[in-house]
Amino acid sequence: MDFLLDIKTAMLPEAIITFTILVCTVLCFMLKQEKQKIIYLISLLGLIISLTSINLLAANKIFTGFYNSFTSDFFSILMRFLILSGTLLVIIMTKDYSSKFKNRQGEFYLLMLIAALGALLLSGANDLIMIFVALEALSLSSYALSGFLKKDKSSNEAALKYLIFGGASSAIMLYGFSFLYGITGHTNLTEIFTYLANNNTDTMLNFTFFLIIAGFLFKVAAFPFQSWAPDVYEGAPVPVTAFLSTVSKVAGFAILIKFIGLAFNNVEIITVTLGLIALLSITIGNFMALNQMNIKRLMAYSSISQAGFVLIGFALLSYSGISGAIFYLISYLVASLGAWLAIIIFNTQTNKSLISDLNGIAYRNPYFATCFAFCLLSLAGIPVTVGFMAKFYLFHAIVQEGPAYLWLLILALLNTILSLFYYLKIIKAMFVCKQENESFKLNFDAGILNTSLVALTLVVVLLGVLVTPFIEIARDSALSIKLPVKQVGLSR
Amino acid sequence: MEFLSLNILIFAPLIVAGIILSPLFPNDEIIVRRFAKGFSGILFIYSILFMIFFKPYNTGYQFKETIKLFSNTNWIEPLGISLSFGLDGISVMLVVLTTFLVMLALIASKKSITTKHKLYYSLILVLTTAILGIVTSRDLFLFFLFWELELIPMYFLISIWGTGKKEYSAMKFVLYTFFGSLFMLGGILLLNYFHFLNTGIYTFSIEALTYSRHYDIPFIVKALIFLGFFIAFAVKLPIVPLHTWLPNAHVDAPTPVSMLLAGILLKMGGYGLIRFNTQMFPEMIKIFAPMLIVLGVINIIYAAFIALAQKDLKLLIAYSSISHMGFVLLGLGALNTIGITGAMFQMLAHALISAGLFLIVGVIYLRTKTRIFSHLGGLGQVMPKAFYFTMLLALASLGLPLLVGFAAEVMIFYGAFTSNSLDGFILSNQFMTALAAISIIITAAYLLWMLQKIFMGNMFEKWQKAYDLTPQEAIALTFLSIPIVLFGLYPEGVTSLFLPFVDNLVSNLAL
Amino acid sequence: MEFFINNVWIIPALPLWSFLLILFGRIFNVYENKYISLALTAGSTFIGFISSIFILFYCINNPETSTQYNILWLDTGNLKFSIGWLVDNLAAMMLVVVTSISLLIQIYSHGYMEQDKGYHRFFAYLVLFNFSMLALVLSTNLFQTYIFWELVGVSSYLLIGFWFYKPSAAQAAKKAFIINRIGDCGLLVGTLALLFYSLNWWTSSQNILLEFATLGQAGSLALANAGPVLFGLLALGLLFGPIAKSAQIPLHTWLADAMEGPTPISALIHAATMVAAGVYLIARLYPVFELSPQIMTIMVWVGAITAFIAATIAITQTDIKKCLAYSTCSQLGYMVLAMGVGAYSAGLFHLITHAYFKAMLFLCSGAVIHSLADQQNMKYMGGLRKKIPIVAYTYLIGTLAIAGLFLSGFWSKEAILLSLYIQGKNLLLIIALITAFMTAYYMFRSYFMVFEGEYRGHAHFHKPSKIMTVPLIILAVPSALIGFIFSGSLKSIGIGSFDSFIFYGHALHEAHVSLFLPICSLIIATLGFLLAGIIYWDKLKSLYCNCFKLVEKYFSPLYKLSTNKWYFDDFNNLLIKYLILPISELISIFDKYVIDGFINLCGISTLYKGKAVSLLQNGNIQTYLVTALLSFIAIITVVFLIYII
Amino acid sequence: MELGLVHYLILVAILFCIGILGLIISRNIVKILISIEILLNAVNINFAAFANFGDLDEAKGQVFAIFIMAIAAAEIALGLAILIACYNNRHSIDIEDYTSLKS
Amino acid sequence: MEVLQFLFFGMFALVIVISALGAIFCRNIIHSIVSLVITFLSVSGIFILLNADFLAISQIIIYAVGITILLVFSLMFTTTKDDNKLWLAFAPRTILAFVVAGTLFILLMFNITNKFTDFNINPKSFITKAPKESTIELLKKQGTTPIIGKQLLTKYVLPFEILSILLLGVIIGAAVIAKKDTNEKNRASESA
Repeated sequence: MDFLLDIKTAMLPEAIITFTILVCTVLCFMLKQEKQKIIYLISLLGLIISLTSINLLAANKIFTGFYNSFTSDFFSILMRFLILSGTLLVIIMTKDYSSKFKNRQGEFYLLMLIAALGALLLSGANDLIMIFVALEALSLSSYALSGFLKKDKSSNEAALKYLIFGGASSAIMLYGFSFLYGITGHTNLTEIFTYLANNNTDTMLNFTFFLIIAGFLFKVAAFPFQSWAPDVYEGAPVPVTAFLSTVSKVAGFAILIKFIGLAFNNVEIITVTLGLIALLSITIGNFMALNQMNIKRLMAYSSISQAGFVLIGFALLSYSGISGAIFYLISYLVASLGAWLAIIIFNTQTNKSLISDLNGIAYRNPYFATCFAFCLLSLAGIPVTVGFMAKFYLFHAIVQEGPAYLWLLILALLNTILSLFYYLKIIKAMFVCKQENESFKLNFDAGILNTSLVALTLVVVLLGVLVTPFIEIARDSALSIKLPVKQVGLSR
Repeated sequence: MEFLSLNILIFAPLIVAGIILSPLFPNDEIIVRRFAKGFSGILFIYSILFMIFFKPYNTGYQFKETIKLFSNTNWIEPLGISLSFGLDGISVMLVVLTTFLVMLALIASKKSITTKHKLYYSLILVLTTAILGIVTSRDLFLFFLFWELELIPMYFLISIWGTGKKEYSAMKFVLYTFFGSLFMLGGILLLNYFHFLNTGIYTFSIEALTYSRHYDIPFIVKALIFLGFFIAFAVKLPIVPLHTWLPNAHVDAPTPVSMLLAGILLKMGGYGLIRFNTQMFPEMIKIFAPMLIVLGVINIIYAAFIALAQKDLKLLIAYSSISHMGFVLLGLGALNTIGITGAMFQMLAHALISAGLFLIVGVIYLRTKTRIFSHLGGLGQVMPKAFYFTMLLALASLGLPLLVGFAAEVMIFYGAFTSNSLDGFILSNQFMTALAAISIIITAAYLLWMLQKIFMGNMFEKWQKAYDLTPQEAIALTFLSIPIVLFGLYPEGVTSLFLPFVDNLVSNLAL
Repeated sequence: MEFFINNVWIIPALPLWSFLLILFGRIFNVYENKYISLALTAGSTFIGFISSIFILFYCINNPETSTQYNILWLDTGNLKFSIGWLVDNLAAMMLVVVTSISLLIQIYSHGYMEQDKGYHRFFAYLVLFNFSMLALVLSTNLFQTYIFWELVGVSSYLLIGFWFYKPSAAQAAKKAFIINRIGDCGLLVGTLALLFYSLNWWTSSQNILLEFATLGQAGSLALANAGPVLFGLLALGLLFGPIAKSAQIPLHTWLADAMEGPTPISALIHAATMVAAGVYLIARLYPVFELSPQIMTIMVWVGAITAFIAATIAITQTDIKKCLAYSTCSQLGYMVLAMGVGAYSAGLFHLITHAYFKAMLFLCSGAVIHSLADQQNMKYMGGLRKKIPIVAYTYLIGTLAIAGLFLSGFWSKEAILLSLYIQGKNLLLIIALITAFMTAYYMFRSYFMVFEGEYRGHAHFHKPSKIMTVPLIILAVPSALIGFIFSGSLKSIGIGSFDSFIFYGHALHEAHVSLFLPICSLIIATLGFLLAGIIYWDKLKSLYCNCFKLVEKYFSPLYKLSTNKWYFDDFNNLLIKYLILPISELISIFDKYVIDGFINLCGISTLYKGKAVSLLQNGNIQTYLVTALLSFIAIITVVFLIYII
Repeated sequence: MELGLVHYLILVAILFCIGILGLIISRNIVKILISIEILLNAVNINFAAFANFGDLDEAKGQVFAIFIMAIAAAEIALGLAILIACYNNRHSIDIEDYTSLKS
Repeated sequence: MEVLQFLFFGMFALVIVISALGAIFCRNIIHSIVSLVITFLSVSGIFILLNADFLAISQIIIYAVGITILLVFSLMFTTTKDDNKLWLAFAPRTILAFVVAGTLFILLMFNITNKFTDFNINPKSFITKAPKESTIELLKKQGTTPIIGKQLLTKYVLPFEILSILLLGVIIGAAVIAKKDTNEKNRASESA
């Protein structure tokens, strides 16, 4: 009966979130339409409590709960912190947007919480079944969320596409899991690794590795499985898109990292393939974004290319590579949340999402424009922002692999130019082009949304300047993953 | 002496830019402009103090400053990046030059900037910080950071206040420089990695990486790093194949911005070539010196010929500045004291002259709203002061003795002719310098043709009411012509600043 | 006396000082009065003249003096550039000539430019020219000469283009400067080569870089290092400077156009001083030229051809100033011929005498033009002897001098012909004599057309003011007598001959004086005078009608040839129009479309690639699935093919 | 002929490929959902086979199969709900009509 | 005994493959659902062969019955006029689909048989461990239910609990999306 102990040491946030879910369900059915606001407050409260409860967890020791199906090491704590803060911000985003879901606001927050729970569990899951269930919890609730505006044609279509594509890729992943189970006979990851460590394996293991990776590449919207992302991001309601592009991507990367150790006997294959996949996803993301006119679609393509950059970090299979990827993930999360926040502020008030609608907005709302510009510059990797530091740290990690991977570095560098082009396109629209109706002005008073945007921009800039603590965090989390991977890089 | 801290010099413009942008600063145009001009004046005087207290004869950095975090560790400890600044032989001159030209640009931007004043002046000040940062940073990463930081203000300055197809040229400028700087990033990272391989510590400090020649980097990698740096600076100091951004950027930028662009930004390329390619890789520069000289001569002749055929005044001056920067390359390729001193002196000379010429172009454009030669003619009768100043600038630009252009050209010619950096090469130094000497004829041709076309000859009746120089422009132009004449008469004043630096540079080239 | 030698820097410093005074005076318009500018310029030149007279006497008294004083201007490692002033016989003589002529011309130009509103500007440029010319004369090393060489070129540019609102003046100024610039480029490359091949001479010994004193040893070292062919090229480069400056044959076209400037300027710069600077530089660089015989022959032939061609062109000129300009060009040809053939002192002697009488001739033509309200075409003049007798008679003295009839021109030209005769260069002697004949012809032709016969013009005539005629008279004295005084015939009274004062190497021994050469040159000169008289003098009109048509018929091709100035100008324009401008046009098109085009191409191609790739995103979920699975399986098969099998 | 693990694996492979085929070819959305179900069934058989031949003591494969069944059911339910919502808006269940979102 | 088992397996495999193909390639949707039901039933047969009896029963309950009813219900809601149009998509992607399916199959066979080398019936790359005697008696007596029960509540208790929350979410989501709105008036405003 040591479950309570397990919860206390490893899974406190998940427990709190489950409790809030239950409370919300009850309230959903009791309260009528206009009093649904309370659910918004409760979910906020739940998230904040779980956020604070994270630092109760011990960061330096590794705890496993529920028969080793969930581990809480420093890495999973960091990931859970990112997921919870991401969901918190997404829910704050939906404050004004929720007027669109007439009498179903409560359900929206509920599904969001369930998705968040799925993501939390995914970041710590250590068992194949646990991974599958958590992944499906996250996916199914996000299918439902993306189809939430049932009267809106594009939302329906987005949900349909997301479901079909998600179903197919999770089937492929399951097929991979079955073969992995077949080869090792265990479903627990630690047992699998010990089994693989002392038995030689053959091509079957590599094939299973690819099958499994397929599922996660879908989740992270990287090269082969990325074509769903633009349509779903455009069709789904904006807060859901923000959720998909940030939190579910972080969860996807969190679990992808665990499977990297799978084919440790021939590391060469993994580095080359993952590097290839990463580069292709960057290039395709950039090329498609070049002459894109819709902001949401453009942000979708940019998130595909950013995912490619994080994948490069993982492809290097070295501690410095993984810490570079984690740091890049943090910077991506912060910057894209800021960008989505800005888009949602603009969208709720003007209900338009074309770049040309943003023309000349900098001269009516200078603060909004500067915050949005800073977030975009961070995504592009221009100095002073965290994006620049992240890109520099990542390229630094690539070079650590010796001149053999110079091709990876050069191609990644060239792609940053393409990405700069389309990010500058938005900034140009805001600052340089003339505005049609001079009178139009966003109300950018001190609402919760606007303050959080300003806060995020400050974080983007501050992280860009005071970088050392965050690099330390990325390094410790990389070390705590205990991957059977080359020890080079983090010698200090 | 201790009140002279580089941190104030570099970050003061950034803070003032913030103050100007902040909402509580009055939005009235005149107050903003006066405040900005006043500040730039103070900054200029402050940088003059640095020059005065600078002791040219002890080598290495002076006024060393390292900003430590509160926990007394370097800026980014894990990667070995430190926020450290310092003044060296060459950076003193460039710092003073930057603050001087920024002051002049602000003085001259009264008429040509009509909208969004607060944003304009703060962007200029951010640009100043970026340039000062480039010149004084002692850390490769910091250098790269300021190098990239300088793109954004320039982008906005050209695209918001420019004329013609300004977005296109602004975007072209940013993407071009970004393309170049990426190669430099590759070089920096490789350099850091090999330093780590040999000494086990990560560091980006320029001194450590320069004076640690004891470890061996394989030749190919060293060549790659050298070329990486070279391409970034080749884009900035426009070397011919990579120069096509300059004409567009100049034609479409507003006058003060193109003054700054021509005056300081082109010098960053020259500064980089000296600081990184010559100081950090002495044995590589000896191998690549022939390439430098050949490219320099191509630059000079190619751009001079194009300038002859230009229909637009600003394009003519843009191509003439490409040709003059070719001299810097020639001087550098000579790899002897006189050559490199000549190259640095040419950077100073060209900065002053091209800033003046662009100011004149601005003056003419303001009156006549056109820069095409066929529409202009006989302005000398209506604008005598402008005519005399342009005459002085044109003569200085074509290398009239006792003006600053001549001293630079003489040093470069004597240096390039007597150097032996091209010994193993079929084309001898002497032939290449003779080829470059032909350019003084072509330069004289297109500059005097420009003077004759615009100011002399009979006047178009529509330019009847063109008013002469306004006080601002007159002050700016006199401020420019004083150093042009002064340093022309007495070049020793400036060369004594960076001669010792060049001496030990050439001495460690030899070993 | 030593006072003047030691601080000879006053002579160039004063004009510089007055230039600055006029400049700042006018910028802050401290004064309006014209006389102050005149006083400043004339004063500084007068003091210069007095001190140069003292220096000349000092040099005559104790020969072999060459005091030198240098300051370090620019120290760059092993090459140290310095500026200073050198006083020796040649410099002293040139100082006197330059200061005296410029003093008189400044007084004259006060009268000439009285009404012009750019008066102060004119005098500022004048005094700037004075400064640069005097400094050029006093310079100790080749580097300093190059500096003031270009400064002189610039001041001539400023003065030619003084009336810049006239398009032709602007064009002429630009042409003059660019052609001078070509010469400077040659000079620069020559100096660089000389320095390079004798580098260890300069860096090892402690003497000043490229100083004239030790140029001989350096030249011989350079010859040893570079070998005769390269040394010849080097010397040719050095020769390019004088060829451009003294308007020798390939680069002479600018001198005729330079007449666009005000006449005192043509007198001062394009007759007496600046064009003589070329010959002065040859004199200074003589030790280098002497080392390579080929260069001497080139110099001789350039001089001879210039003299001949310029004379033929001058014959058919109708514009009085252009005629005088081409006569200067031909006389300069004479001087270069003399220097080339080794007659160092004869050439310089001709330079002195020519400076005086040519300056006077130009001033007379200035007076004539001024009085006929800027009418320059001789066809519309005539019969002015009665109206302005002083100008007429001074003009006559000038013509006699230049033609070589008894006055100073005869003695200096005689010296040149003598040296030609001694060296036995007969072909050159014949050319020189033919040129002498043509000189006499066109000078008297211009005299008769302007001053004899009846007045053909219709402009209202007004007498030139007193201030313009006085300098003419003063100038008439030296232009008449200098030749005789220095020809050595007055040795008994203590005034030694010119070549005893200025010589190269060793003092020339007394050459045997045979009367044959002076007599035949006198005969040739009178023949020229008679021919001109027959054609243009109304007294001998009777013979005029038939032989003119005779000339017309037989020599028409020659006539046409000389009026279009041997098609040099057209050749230059063709060269520019069909060679240099098309090249630059081609390169600028290449630059705009090929290099820039390539960059734009990359930009556009990436945009189209973007469009092509985004076509894949056609909205149908099943296409997405197929593409996803296909690429996934493709990656797996590729990886398996490479790694597993 | 002996009945071994490989026969089941081959059966599962065939069924899986049929599922993939159906997923891409069919125009009726219901058929697409059906083919997803076929895929998941194939995986179930695979798990059961490994459980039977591998570790019958703990039969972890069968536990996994049960979880898969549950979630498959949930997924098809959600799929049909979305299908009905789509039908309400566009009155068609042909996948070709749902291509309005494209770049 | 083995022959009988093999015969049964052969029969079930054949039925599964044919009915699966039928489910996909039938023109009429009702026919494809019926063939789908047959597939589900034969899959449960396979489970029995693999002595996974609990699985077989749950398969029948969940798939054969539950999902089929769901499908039929959804068909009732979405009655479309022209049925035959919706047969197969005659577009380039069908050929590609066959290519993908074929290569996937070959890849699978390549890997299962470890580069076409090990063709015996129990490929070595997968573990084959005979069960202990006690499990065999247990199986004979009570079947696999106790084993699965024990596993579910000890080793996999966390996924089990989370599964409940997942199903809760799906129920709410499906209800929200599928339910038609009661009041017609705000439909127009909502779809704006």
